[in-house]
Amino acid sequence: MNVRLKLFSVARDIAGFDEQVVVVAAHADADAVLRQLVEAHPALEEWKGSLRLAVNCEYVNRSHRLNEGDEVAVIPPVSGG
Amino acid sequence: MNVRLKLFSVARDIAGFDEQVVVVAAHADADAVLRQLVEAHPALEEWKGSLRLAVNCEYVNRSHRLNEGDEVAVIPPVSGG
Amino acid sequence: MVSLTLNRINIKAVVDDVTTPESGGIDLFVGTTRNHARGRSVTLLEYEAYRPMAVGVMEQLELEAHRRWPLNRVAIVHRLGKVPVGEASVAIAVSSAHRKEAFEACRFLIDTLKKEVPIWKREYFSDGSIEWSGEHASSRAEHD
Amino acid sequence: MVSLTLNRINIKAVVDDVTTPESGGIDLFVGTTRNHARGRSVTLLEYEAYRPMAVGVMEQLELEAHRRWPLNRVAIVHRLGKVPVGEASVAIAVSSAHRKEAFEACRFLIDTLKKEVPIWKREYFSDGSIEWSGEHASSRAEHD
Repeated sequence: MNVRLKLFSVARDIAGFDEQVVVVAAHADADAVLRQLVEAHPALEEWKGSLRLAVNCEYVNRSHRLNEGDEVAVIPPVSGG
Repeated sequence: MNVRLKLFSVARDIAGFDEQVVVVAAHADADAVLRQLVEAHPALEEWKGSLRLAVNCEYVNRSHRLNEGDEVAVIPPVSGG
Repeated sequence: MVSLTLNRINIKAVVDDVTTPESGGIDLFVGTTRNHARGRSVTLLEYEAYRPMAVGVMEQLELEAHRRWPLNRVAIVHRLGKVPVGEASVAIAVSSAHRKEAFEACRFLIDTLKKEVPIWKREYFSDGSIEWSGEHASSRAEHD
Repeated sequence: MVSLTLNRINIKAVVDDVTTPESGGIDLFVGTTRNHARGRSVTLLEYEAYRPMAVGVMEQLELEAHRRWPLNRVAIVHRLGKVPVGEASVAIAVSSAHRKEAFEACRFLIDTLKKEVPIWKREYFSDGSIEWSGEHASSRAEHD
């Protein structure tokens, strides 16, 4: 199935894109998207532990089950304020 | 000697004046001024415990020794803010 | 900067006054006239001050805050006279490199101002009565 | 009320937004661009956001503050884009009948915003380098 991957801040700079449709297995979890991203961009490996994931604008655990068309965002450590 | 007595808020309303020159003994303490005031205006008796005294714009203890020309202020519980 | 004013407090000016390039955080407290007190309806508050002493004590508070915390600037403005419901009677702004100190100092300043600065408020109630705040001993414990 | 803006934050409008007749105290926190970070000279900060989620999380924070404290109103405004030294990147205002709750809720909101809201800042240093805040792990512990 297809999900929309969104990257921000340092993750976007390292990967070199801000948005991309990615294909994952049916019933894949959010972590599957992250693993696929880090595999394609090994420089993200050192960040992996501090990246959070959001699905459809809500923070989720990595084991969160995805649905077709979900928006999956990779959230590096935030620094607003 | 002469000192200038200033009253504020509820103390002024009860005594009926806001400023007055009063005569006290040489070396009198601030409490002497207050005792004299309460004697002349017994309705202040119930307030006596909550009144603070200031001399020349600084809070003082009741035992503070006065000097000729001091400004002695009677400070009811404050309620600014 | 400390001041007493008979006019409306200009909130932006108070914040601007403490804004510096070295500051990362500003905390501002604004006290406003509330339409109720101790279960009764209030229409306005009227403040009076022992002016020279009030300014002096506010200046001492400003120095004390600088002694206790690494602050950049402090501004304390108190309005006197009649202050209608919803308008500001006091504004205190504190700037610091880090927000923790700004919050702590601002809280200290308003708490201490309410206890130490010789300013008094009269409460005008909607039933027409007018009372000094805390005039009735029974209500003193409830004072905010 | 929560919002993101590319323009200067209007501090007076933020305070006015939370002013109500029922309020006795308003606490406002303003985060401003500081001219230094970790011993280095900063010329400006640039903020970006995951906008729809940032607004959503800010709205959740507003609700959470109302659940925890008896507040009247909450306003959270975050600026995006370039914010020069001395200008405000964020303003949070909280009104309540009593000041204690306004202070506590405002502190909670800025502390939690900094941890949860998907907004990122890039630091522009005077030596010409540009870095994401916290980009170097060694500096993360020092982050304000």
